[in-house]
Amino acid sequence: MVTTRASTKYMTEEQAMLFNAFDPLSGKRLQVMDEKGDIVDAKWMPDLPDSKVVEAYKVMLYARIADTKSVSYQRQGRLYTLPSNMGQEAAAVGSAMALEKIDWMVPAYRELGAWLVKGATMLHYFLYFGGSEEGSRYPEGTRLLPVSVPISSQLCHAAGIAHAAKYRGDREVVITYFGDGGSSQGDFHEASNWAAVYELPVIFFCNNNGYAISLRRDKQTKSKTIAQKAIAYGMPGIQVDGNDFFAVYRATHEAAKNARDGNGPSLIEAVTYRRGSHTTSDDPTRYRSADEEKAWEAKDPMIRLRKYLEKKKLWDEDREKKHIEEATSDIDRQFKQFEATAAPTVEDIFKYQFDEMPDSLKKQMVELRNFINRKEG
Amino acid sequence: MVTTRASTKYMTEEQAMLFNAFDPLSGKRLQVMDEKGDIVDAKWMPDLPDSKVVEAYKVMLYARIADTKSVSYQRQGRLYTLPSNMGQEAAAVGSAMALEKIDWMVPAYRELGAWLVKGATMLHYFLYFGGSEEGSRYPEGTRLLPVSVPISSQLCHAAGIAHAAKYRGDREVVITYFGDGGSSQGDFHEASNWAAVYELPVIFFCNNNGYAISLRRDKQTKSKTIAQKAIAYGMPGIQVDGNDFFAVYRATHEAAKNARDGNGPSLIEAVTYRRGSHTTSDDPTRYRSADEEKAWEAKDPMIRLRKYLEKKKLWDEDREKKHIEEATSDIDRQFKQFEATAAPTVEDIFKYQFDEMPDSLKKQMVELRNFINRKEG
Amino acid sequence: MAVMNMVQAINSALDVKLADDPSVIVFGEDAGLEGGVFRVTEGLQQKYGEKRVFDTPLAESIIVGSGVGMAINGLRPVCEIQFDGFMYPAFNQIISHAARMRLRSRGTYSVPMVIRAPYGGGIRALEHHSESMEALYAHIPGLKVVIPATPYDAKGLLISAIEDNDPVIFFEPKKIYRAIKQEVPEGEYRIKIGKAAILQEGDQLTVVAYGAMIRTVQQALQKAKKDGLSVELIDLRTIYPMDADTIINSVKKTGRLLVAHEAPRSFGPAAEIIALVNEEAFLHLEAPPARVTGMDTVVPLPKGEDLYFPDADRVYDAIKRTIDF
Amino acid sequence: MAVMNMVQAINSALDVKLADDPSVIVFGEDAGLEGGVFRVTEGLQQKYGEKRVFDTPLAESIIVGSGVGMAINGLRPVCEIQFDGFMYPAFNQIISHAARMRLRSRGTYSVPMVIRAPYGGGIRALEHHSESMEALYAHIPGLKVVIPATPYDAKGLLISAIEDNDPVIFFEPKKIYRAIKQEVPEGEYRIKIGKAAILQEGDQLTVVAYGAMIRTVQQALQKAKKDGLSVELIDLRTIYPMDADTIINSVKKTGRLLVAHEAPRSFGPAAEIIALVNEEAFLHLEAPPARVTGMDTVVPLPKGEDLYFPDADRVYDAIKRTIDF
Ligand SMILES: Cc1ncc(C[n+]2csc(CCOP(=O)(O)OP(=O)(O)O)c2C)c(N)n1
Ligand SMILES: Cc1ncc(C[n+]2csc(CCOP(=O)(O)OP(=O)(O)O)c2C)c(N)n1
Ligand SMILES: [Mg+2]
Ligand SMILES: [Mg+2]
Repeated sequence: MVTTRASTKYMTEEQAMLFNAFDPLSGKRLQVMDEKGDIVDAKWMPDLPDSKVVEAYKVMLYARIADTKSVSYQRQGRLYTLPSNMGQEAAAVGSAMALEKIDWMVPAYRELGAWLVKGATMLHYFLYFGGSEEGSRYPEGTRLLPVSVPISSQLCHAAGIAHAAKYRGDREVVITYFGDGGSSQGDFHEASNWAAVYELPVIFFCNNNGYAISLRRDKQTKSKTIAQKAIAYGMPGIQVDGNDFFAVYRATHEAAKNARDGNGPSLIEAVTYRRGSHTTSDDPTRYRSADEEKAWEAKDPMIRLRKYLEKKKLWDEDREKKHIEEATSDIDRQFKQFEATAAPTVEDIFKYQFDEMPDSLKKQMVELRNFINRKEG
Repeated sequence: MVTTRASTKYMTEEQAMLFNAFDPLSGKRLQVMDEKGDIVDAKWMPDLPDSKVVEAYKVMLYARIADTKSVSYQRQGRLYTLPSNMGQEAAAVGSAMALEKIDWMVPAYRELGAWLVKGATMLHYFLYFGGSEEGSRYPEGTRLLPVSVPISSQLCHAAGIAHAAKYRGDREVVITYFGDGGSSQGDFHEASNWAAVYELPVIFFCNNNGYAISLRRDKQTKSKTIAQKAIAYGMPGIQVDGNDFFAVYRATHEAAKNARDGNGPSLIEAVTYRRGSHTTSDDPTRYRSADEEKAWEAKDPMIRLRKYLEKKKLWDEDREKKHIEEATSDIDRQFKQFEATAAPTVEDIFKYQFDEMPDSLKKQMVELRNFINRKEG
Repeated sequence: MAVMNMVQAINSALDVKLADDPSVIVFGEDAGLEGGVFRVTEGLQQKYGEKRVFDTPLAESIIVGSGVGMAINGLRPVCEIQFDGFMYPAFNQIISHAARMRLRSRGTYSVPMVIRAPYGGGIRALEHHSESMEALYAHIPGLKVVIPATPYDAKGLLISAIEDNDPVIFFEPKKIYRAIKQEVPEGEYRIKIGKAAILQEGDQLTVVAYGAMIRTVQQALQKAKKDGLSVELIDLRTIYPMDADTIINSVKKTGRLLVAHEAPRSFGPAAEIIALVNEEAFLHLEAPPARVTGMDTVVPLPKGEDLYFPDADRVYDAIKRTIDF
Repeated sequence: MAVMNMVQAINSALDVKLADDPSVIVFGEDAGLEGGVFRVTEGLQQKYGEKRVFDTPLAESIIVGSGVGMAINGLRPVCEIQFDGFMYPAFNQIISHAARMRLRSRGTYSVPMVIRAPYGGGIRALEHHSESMEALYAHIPGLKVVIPATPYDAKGLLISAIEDNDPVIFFEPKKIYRAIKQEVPEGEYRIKIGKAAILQEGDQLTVVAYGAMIRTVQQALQKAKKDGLSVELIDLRTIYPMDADTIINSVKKTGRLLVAHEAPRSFGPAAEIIALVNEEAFLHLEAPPARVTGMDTVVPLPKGEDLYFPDADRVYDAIKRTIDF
């Protein structure tokens, strides 16, 4: 049965079932696979071929390795400040894999696995966190937006992209990411309301990783869940186990289908944990306990998906080793490529500000060049 | 029983009963008195002496007369653009009367009756809408803030005022007003969340009058009620008949008690209707039908409170006439006083910008004076 | 040609572009059904339908922010902010995204959006309805800022703004929305963004102004003419990017500069113009460049506003004093 | 006296005022428990408790907006915005309320609030962490804008800002947060807001700068000294209200002016200083006043930032050219 609070009116029976079965006010959370890798709620197990699941695991593992390497490159001074995605790979990869190629992804900054699925490479990542705008020059048609730093501001762009899609009658769906902290921003509210009013194909995907830098989730907002905030907009909301690849995939898949069918936006809260520091400039020991970190280590999304695959004989230690090797060499190769990239020129500073460079900018560019010439000459 | 969605944990049984009995998701709306002036839900009838109810009616009538006169003064060019409060008197006066003198009121711009209860006079009103900042110079201790024009921005100030009160351990409560349109602003979201997180004594009072200028409420947001938006913040919310003085009073009274007892904020949605135009610059015939206006005329808050009083022999045609006369002459007297007010001086422009006028401003002031002297001399 | 006031001319520009380009959409608070509080978009929803011309919830950040998204996904959004005083809730979207998306993405994404807003003082309005804060936007890298002074310019500039591949803040001087009528072509024409207009030639003083201030200056110039003073009047039209050449060439000729605007003086547009002229025409300056501007205070409510805004007398006084230096 | 860097000096100012005045409260994102991302508020929550020094939800508009309310109800809020690039969501509260409440209410209510934010470039940071947008605030009537250049000044100015009865935007140049150490008194002292400091006397050229740019200019001046050039250096310290007299008197002496800042050039602070000098010392100017500034573009990500920000060489080059004019 469809409850009155969310506009689930156009949903198929099955979709409405998922969102209603996990009504945020009921205190329920969608979990398909438990920490041991066992399927505990087969009803909501997504219909995925084994090969897809293996592929998901591989991307997650790749992202984990890339993340770990990046953090250590940063420590060596070879990259600048960057936000680790460790522990959130299921939420990133599970949600991204549930989308189609025509769909748009509007990121925050902590979804490396999702970007990789969408078509970004580690070269992009290294360039970006290595301090170059070239890292956001994705190939035409990638439909992945650059990192958005001002918290939750990107949710508005997602609504706008979806608006344009709906205006043209295109089938594309937009997913946008934000954090538990991001749920406090006015832009979360305005974008959610707008998307609901115009019934836009948007998935608001909240990575609730327990902290906004040092602030615990329970001090961020008094609402028991982030998911229940959907009620304010008359849209469906659901809380899922964000470390459970299958739960994330299924919820995103339903939300995408729902959006594609013209039923408007939905809100997914993926409960996860940032296992690393906020960014490489952060020291989590100031605000959380080793015990807490330990407890979440056991819930790591990699562990449970690997266990699942191993139980199904789809994965083993050899394959793990081999994939680690391959991933490592691929990442290394791209890092070398990054380090060999030329520094930006004077022209690079100016030429992307406007489509046509105004005279005032040309003057400043010439002035800067002249100065450099004077200095060098 | 207390539901899980709002933090009603510290509420008394009775308070929790009101907010739970009218759970916004249940589709219920608090109405104590119907359109005929009959008490239809005695259980929630506030415990008010008859004299108080008569007083309330008198203020409402005064506000209605003042409003009507102001609109016609505006039409004569003797006041500038102003927003009519006609039809919303029960929401304004009912909510304001439920507060104590120590409480703060943080208005939007359409709550004339509430301001009068709080201690503003029509002279303030005429000065303000007659184009002078002197209209916001309320007597020390009035605890009424000036009109806030940028929609919903004032909700943040209410949270801050309440924060200071709680910090000092004072008993004061803060009420703040906004419209159905105002519920879409980011500041509504941020202020509600903040007040809930710090459990601040704030009453967020939404005058849902069906329109934001020309935009109908159902196009403003997809949520069935504004009240249910409280769920997003883990605070209690309730929808009341905003044209029913008793319902408004009772809900505000409970919310104030709740806040004063240290239980934090709540959200009240008063369903009402702006019977006049948005402002004197607006033409409602462009966006709503005469039939609709007619239907709401029958629900006018003045009519039903008068009927109630007449049935209880507390009011009659003579008293009505007498009060109209008294109010009219009082308003006229203040309007004359307003029209006799001196124009602002050069110094007035400058001296309130900072506590101490910086040299740069002094120079501009002298320059302006010199110019005027040159011109006149 | 039809005779139009500025409201009609802007409406006509929107009409032309809506008809011409299906990627143009128009929206804002009350901009649809009722055609905007100043009726600038009147009749457009009726003509082009609710998908292309629509009302929005009361929320400026998402109005601009969704515009950024629409632009990224191929549209040319023209959004209306009901008054310039209500752009601030959208400030983050303007400065952090609209102005940066092209540069940030190395040109992969761009934001061909116009943000229109009634602007400036002089209509005896409530608080926040009378300010002139164009300098805030002109200082932000990545934005263009346009302020027309006539119906003809308004239409030609708005068409250019909609066709521009970058975000344009389009401020419409509300004081002269209906004050000036002019012959305006019904079809399409363009006025180049970034190009000032010399409205009157002269050789004793260069006056630079824009928006509603142009009329005020013109009144002052009538008086100056009677005094036999020869003044050159430049209508800036675009605040950023500024047409430095036109100003500098004029000052090289006249040797004197006066800038008039409603905006507060300190850190205002006049300062930039004076600095530019110092850099490029220093040796030509025969008198200190002067500013006639609003004050460094909040614009007073209507009863005080005549004291605040520069009027023709104040401009005339400054003209005299600069020439007499 | 203790030796402190700027982070410690600011912490000390907060400590002094928290101890001294129970109406002072300190809050911001991560400003409580962990003492801020730059550790500026480190130890204060532990010392003064969670009611006086606290973490907030991630929402700048309500951080500033609730500060306005707190100030109206008798407190002296000192709020931290995590980076100056994140002040824009609060822009409406700043321009529409903090800056206006006193004037609007004819002095009935006022907003004695300080908004602190790490400011400026040069730390090789992510996007939005390197800008210098002080001109936006300096142009808004009703705000004071302070930018210290040394630990000693930072403490004295912040104490004055907290005691000021009007809102103060207090920008802390993050590049020099830990770069300079200095003897700083542990107790309370004040530096007047609105007063510039002459850091070095000279008679051939006046250089005006502030914040982290002071150090850059000082490096350039070492070189200039070797060349035998005599340059006067003014640290503005307060951007608004500006200490015009100190600048003007200096230029009257030197006849030449150079302004250096990280902010984009057009409509930036240097323009205002040049305009002021034109108005008050026109006849003393012997060369065109010059600007060494950031570009009219978004600050590049770290790999490009050295090209963007003026360094000592660029300042030196401008000094030479202005003196040689
Ligand atoms: C508007 C804005 N304010 C502050 C910041 C600084 N900041 C960067 S990340 C962050 C915390 C974000 O927390 P959350 O939304 O939970 O995402 P998470 O980092 O946990 O993934 C803050 C405060 C910012 N980037 N933007
Ligand atoms: C931030 C902002 N945007 C736009 C406006 C212009 N405006 C004034 S009143 C209004 C409609 C308000 O509607 P609602 O909140 O329902 O209150 P009502 O006027 O119906 O009482 C609008 C859009 C404003 N004052 N502030
Ligand atoms: Mg988080
Ligand atoms: Mg309304």
